[in-house]
Amino acid sequence: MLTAVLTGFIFACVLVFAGKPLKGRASLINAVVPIGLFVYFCAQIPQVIAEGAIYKSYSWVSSMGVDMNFNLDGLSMIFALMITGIGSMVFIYTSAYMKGSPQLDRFYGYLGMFMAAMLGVVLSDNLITIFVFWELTTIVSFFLIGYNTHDKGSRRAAMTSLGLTGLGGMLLLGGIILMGSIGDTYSIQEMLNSGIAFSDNAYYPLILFFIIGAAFTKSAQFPFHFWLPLAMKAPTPVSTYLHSATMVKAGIYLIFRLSPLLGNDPSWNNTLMLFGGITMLYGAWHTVFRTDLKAILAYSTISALGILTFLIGLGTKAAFLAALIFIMVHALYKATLFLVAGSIDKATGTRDILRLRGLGKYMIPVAIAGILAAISNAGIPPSFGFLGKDLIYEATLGMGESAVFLTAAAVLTNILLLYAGFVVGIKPFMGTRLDPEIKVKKLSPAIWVPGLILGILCIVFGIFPAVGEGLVRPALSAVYGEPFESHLKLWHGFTTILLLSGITIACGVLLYLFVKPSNQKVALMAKADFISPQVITEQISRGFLRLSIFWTRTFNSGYLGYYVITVMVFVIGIVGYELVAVLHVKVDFSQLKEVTFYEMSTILIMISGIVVAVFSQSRLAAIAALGVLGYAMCIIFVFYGAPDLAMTQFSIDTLTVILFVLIIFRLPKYKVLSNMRSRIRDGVVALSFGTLITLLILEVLAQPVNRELSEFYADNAYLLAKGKNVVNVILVDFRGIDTLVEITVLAIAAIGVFSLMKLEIKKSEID
Amino acid sequence: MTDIAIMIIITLGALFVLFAALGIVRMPDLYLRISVTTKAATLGVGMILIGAAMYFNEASITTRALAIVFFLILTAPVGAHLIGNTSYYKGVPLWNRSKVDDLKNSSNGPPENEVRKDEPQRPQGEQTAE
Amino acid sequence: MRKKFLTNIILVLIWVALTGDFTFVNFVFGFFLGSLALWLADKESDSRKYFRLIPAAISFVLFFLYELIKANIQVAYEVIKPTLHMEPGIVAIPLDLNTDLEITLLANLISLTPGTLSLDVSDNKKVLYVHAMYVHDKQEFIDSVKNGFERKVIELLR
Amino acid sequence: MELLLAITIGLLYASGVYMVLRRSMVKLIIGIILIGNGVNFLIFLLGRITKGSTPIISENSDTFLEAYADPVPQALILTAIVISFGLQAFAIVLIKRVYKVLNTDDIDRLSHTEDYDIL
Amino acid sequence: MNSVILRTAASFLLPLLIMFSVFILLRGHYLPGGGFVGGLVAAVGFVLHMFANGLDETRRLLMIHPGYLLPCGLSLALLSGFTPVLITGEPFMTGVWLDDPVPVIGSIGTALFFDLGVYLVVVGVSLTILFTISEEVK
Amino acid sequence: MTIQLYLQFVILPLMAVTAILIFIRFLLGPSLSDRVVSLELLMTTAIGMICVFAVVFDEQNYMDVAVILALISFLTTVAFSYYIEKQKRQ
Amino acid sequence: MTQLIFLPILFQACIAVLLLFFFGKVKIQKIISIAGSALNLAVAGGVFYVVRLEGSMAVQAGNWQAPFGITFVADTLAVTMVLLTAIVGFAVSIFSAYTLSGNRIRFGYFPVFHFLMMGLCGSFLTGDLFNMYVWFEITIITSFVLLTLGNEKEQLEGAVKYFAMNMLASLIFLTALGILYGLTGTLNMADLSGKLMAIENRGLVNVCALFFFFGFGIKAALFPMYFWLPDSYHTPPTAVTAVFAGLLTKVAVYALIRVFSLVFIPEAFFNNLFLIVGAFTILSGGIGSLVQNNIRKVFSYLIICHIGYMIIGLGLFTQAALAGMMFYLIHDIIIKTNLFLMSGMIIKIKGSTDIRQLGDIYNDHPRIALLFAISLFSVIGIPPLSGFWPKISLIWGGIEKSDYLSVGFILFGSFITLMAVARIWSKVFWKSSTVTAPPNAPLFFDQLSKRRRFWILFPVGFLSVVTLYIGFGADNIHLIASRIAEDLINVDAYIELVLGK
Ligand code: NA
Ligand code: NA
Repeated sequence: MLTAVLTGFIFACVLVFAGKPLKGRASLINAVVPIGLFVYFCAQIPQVIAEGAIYKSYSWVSSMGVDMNFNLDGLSMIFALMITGIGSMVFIYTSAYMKGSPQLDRFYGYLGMFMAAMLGVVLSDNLITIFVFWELTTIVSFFLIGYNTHDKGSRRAAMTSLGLTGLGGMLLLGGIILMGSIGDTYSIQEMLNSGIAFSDNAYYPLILFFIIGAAFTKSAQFPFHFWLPLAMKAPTPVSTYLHSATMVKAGIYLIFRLSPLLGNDPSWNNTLMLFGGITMLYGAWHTVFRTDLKAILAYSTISALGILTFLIGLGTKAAFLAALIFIMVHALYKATLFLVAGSIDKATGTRDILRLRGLGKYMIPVAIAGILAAISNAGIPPSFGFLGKDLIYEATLGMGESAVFLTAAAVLTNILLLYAGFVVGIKPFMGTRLDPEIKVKKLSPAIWVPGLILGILCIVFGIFPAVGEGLVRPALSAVYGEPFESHLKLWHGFTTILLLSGITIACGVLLYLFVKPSNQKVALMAKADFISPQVITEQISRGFLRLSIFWTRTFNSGYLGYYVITVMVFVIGIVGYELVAVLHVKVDFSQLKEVTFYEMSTILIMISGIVVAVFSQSRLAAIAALGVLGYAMCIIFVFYGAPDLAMTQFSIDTLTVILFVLIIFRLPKYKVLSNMRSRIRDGVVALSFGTLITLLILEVLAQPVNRELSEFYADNAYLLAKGKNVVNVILVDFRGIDTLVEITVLAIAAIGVFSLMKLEIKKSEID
Repeated sequence: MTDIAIMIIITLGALFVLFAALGIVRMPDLYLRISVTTKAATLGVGMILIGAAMYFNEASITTRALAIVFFLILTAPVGAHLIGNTSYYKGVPLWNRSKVDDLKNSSNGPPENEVRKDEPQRPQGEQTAE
Repeated sequence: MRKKFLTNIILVLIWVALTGDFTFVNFVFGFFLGSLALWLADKESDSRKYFRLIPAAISFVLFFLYELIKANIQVAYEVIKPTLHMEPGIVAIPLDLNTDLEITLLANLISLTPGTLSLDVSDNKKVLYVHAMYVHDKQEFIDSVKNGFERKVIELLR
Repeated sequence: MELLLAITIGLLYASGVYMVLRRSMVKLIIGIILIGNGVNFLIFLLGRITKGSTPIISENSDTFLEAYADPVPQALILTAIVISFGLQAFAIVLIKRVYKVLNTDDIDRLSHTEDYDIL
Repeated sequence: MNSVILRTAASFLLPLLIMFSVFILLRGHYLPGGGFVGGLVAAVGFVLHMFANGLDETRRLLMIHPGYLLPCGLSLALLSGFTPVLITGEPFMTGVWLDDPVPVIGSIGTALFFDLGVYLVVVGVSLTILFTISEEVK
Repeated sequence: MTIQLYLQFVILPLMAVTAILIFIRFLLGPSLSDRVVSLELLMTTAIGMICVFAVVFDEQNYMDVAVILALISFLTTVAFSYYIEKQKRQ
Repeated sequence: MTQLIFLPILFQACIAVLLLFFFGKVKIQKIISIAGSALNLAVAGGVFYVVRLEGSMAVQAGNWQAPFGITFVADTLAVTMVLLTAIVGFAVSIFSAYTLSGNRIRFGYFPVFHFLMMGLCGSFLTGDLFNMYVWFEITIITSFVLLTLGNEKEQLEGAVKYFAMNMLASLIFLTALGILYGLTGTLNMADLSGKLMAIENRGLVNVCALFFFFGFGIKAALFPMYFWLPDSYHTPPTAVTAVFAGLLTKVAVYALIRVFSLVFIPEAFFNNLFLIVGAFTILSGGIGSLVQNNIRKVFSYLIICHIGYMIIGLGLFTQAALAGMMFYLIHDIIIKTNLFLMSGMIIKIKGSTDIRQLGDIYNDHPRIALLFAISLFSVIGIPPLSGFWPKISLIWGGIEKSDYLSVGFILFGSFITLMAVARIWSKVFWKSSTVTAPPNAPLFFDQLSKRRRFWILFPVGFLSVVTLYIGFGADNIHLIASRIAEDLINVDAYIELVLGK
């Protein structure tokens, strides 16, 4: 199973290095990969049905509790088959649709990686592994949406979808880690087996927020839906594959997968129902106001995803069943419709529904596929869609008190969806006359065959409900915990459900006949844009960017003075806070009596030196004052028994002064550059810092002293290290490495000075 | 006995240094300050050094003290000459009661006119601070 | 060559005195060190006579010390009295000296004695410009220098 | 004396910080040197000061016979002084070079305002 | 600088300072001083010479670029650190001493060579920096 | 009165006064040359002061500090002169 | 055997000194540097291996027993850092040799570079706080020299701020050392640990610790002390910035880790301080990276942002958080180096760093772009690449401590990084560029010889492989990180090793 997942990645890697030959016609060969995988998963079906699940374990980052545990149960099976099955069609379709694209190998690479990642998501048992693959789908989607790299719109769409799904990814990460630390494992199976009740945990709301947030962004639920229409910038195979049939269902899959763990609380159901309901209505409603084929499909996809969320939210067995069937129904007809839309686009060069008519006789197979898909979408018997719709109504009707309300919402949604399906799947082929400006190109079989196959399947699955049933049975037991008993049938007899289906179809058809897509409607909807989630989000993100700029500009103003003062204020604030709390130094002025006159005068000279260095208007006077200051320090070092120190300080100070003196030629005059206010401000900061240091020193001086080190040095300097100048012995022996490093610093400084003065770089040297 | 000699020598030395200090404060122009100070200080410090050498009464210390004296005698006049020389050419003025200035009229004298002309021609901001 | 050798000997003596270690090895080491220092420092030489060096040097030092102390006292008086009675000025003194060493020595001597300061040497090394505190009479001042220090320098170095 | 020294050190730090906050590069380096002196003094003082006795063993004994100043802070300061000399030397030459290339001593003229035209 | 007096004085001072510097270097283990100050004193001698006679003259005197003293000094210091590792297998920087003290210099050991390395580096650094700068000033 | 006490309570204060006087000239200027001269004098005074310390504390090691001071202080004067000369030439 | 500890330091020192003997000779220097770096990688690997095999080792320089001499300690943390340094050093050495202009090499680039490496190794291995200061100074002076090497206008502008802030940092560090010595009379970290514990005036100990925090914090570019970094890191040649990015801020992070686990016992006050500072660091770095137009500035801000993670890890101070922090540190060193090497490649290809002008890298050089993608995705933390794992561990730590705010900041930081990197990808790799290499410009990438192009790419590829290993071999890295985290929590073993009690 690991191989199955990895195949896509390996395929992608191979393409990087050997993609050239697989570009033109040969690209059809690429389809071998998904078809092979599809066959592989089909071959597993009997075992899954018999045993419930196939579990494979591969150790990976075991120390972090992350292993490659794959669990192929019913739910995974449905998704895996969808991924590889529709994947096969898309691969075939791509070979013709994208013919001539210079980066076709790259495109296939992405598709392969995407397929692998998606398989990883649905097959993994480990939550972190799920996250790993989940993020990969996000990234690949980013690449695919931005495939037309030179198109600004594509890039923006890619960024938007990445932003939203990326945000969701972060939520997912938070959620699963929270789940993992509560459940003490990342394996879903282990969690289930341990019977842990997340809903009893105090952090349940947080988990809910994280997980549902992740699922909603990925599955384009209101108000995160808007990335999906934008993502239609991607080439049609991508829209078909990622943005209708598979990736967007990852969120649905996640909710499905986790509902046994998280679903036993009303807040879970209510949230899903509410957002699912809003989304399905919102999406369906918007299809009426679109004229671009893919846009219509995008909104109908959003709506369908809403239905799925809504159904899972209902939480009953019937609802789960409906959702599972509807996933398949939707995948089949939506993929078909996308392929049809793509074919039309390819043949005519437009997707504008206002200009498309009368294509039927030019592209019969495409028309057939479109009509079949539209029928399934409409839920007209004997299509698979009819089955799905029945189950939806059955689920809503079984909801007791709120049944009427929920059913009404479902019916309304389905009516609008029917309209959308007809507009895309039927309208372009109806009528007799072509738009005069449109030239219809001939399509190669690779373009229409996949659509046709899927279209036919839409009906076949309806006629043979046992196929779907066989797949759903283990899936339902996987997510609901109970085996599936009743049998799917096309004909239930005359029931309320049938009535509702009839109403749906009738109203939908009427809507199709009397409401025509028009630019006026598009414009009408655009007026309400300012309250649309997209615009609001964009405004928020723009506001965030503005804040970012403000923040960055404020802190990184480029002015060194601000930097230093910020640091200083920070230091003074925190150190002051800590120091004031502990300060019990009593300043003992009586010790000043012991200060001798010459000490006093040395200090006096020091302080005057400081004053001159700071306030002198002459640079050289300041430097000379620095010299005086240093020499006064030497004298103090001599007072307190540090001849080596005095010597070194003296020589260094002299050298520094000389350096300054030599360097200062041609520097401009000292100017007063700052105003009084900033000088006072700086002065206050500087003095507070100085005061802090003084207080700190006094406080430390009050502490007992430990001279273990110096005693050791004093005792051993001559006996062991053969030197009498203990300071020098420390420098060359006890702490010789310090000195070694110190002279290295000097050597480097010399090199630095040398290069500073001598090196000139030409502008042409780019390094 | 030596102690008293040492005290006297050191006191004299300290006084000479003090005179030098007084001189540097009181003298009216740079050249006079240099004149007064360099040697007074050298002599004063030299005496202090000799006093210290006498106190320690040890060959190595004595030689060290002598070495310092030797060094001071060698360097002090050179330093005085240098700073006086360069200052003169930079245009540090003589005291207004000075009697003669032979250097001014000699071939080595300061290019007075040039200096004057030079001054205002320097571009603003380029002018070097003292 | 000989000058080098003599200088070297002087350096050895200084070294030995400095270290305060009057052993043979230290002499040898000092000689070695002195030659090294000279080799590094003195790449050209001209020979000179050193026969009269020692007595001349002693007389010179004594003369110098006398002048130094005398002048210092004079200046000390000048510094502490309440009003300034100086007649300073820069005086050009024609030189009879020819080598750099002689000129340097004279200039330093002049600088070291209080009240006077060697300011400059003319480019042709014939005139020494001296700043003096008391120039009652210019010629008298010039003569005092020429008969005092200059003569002593010539005695010492020629 | 400790009190006086502590105040002086505080003053060294304060004046250093004040100078670092000025806009002239020369003042910046003077400021850093001032703080550097303050730091050295601080280490010296906090290592506790002892008047007048060097940490040098006298010629005819193997260990100290009387009180001696703590040699450790001295060694540390020595190292610190030398290192900061290296850095300062580099810095001094740096201002020279900066002035040569940019023709200014004013630090604030070294900054460009970024153009954040991202929106 | 164009001063006969300075030139003459400097040519006297240079050997004197070099000698002093060695003195300070060697005595450093027993008395105040050591490689660092010693090196500085030696450098001061050359710098004085440079001020008096000009850079080219001093360059000629030194023969090699002072920068080459840096690796020499550093490798001397490193080698003296390595010596114990090579001889006795004791850790880096362990002092290795000859048994008997040598006259004049005192005990000879790795610490002394280490200090000599310091000396060379300091001379090299000071001269490199000052020469480089005064070249600019010229 | 021992020599130490005499030096400590008579000579050292005297020298401190000296240093302050010199420093006053340093503060007054007016020209750079004046400051250089006072700096040099200050250093010379410091040499003396250190020698007095050596006697006061009976610590001959301080003499070495004085040696270094004498050796190096000259360079400051030379450098400043060099600067003044170069500046003049500009 | 314990003598091995010195080897990484001394080896670099020897290379550097050898290079100094060949000052100005470009070709020989290149050979010595590359060969030396390769050998050094082997040396560091060997030391790492020995320590992993036989446990931590300590050696007393000069054979003076601790705390009297300078102790060098090779525990897992130290040798890991040394190994990372060697890896980065190897990559950058090659990159430098093939991209730097001859003039910079002629004026001492390589010796200074190897001195920097030496300084870093020294900082990691030393067990003495003052000794750490001197090693730090090596890294500072070398960074000054490398930063200004070339004396270009931009470099010098950045250098002044860099200099000022770093000097300030090291002065604060030194002040802290002074206070510490005044309080305890010792400098050996193991010894300090015990001595500080005995001090009753905890407030004073905290103030002392604060000074260390500020000193290292400035260098580590923590909020609100990071400003110098974005102002200077984009100015020097890429090879230089790459080392800076990879190692220079991290050595300060290392110091923070070491000091605040071994020397100062973590207290609530500091934990909270770290958490707050870490959060703001993530925030400032993250949003800074979003709005920059210079690609190197974007990366510079990302450096800051990601240092916040490590500081949060240090603030949480649980086994998981520390392991996450260490894992992140390992990942970050490699990845940041590589990011800047990549920025250098982009400059080499296009001659610009302005995002608005750049573009087309993906279309013109798809394979190079994919190579870059490895690092770009790793820096985001796209699973299962290297940046992902430590984040999990950090979040564990946050959850363990019920610090959900920190978890939030970690997630938020990841998200911002994602957006910043995506923006780069979209603008630099996807969109069409407005700049192209001029014809007959022999220094531009496309016009280099094939061999040279390979060797410029090689370091990027090498580091990418390392990154991939960190990501896919996360198990091993996590084991190392966990081991280090254990060591950081139980310091007794370290103390016993050094003091032998
Ligand atoms: Na030292
Ligand atoms: Na030293």
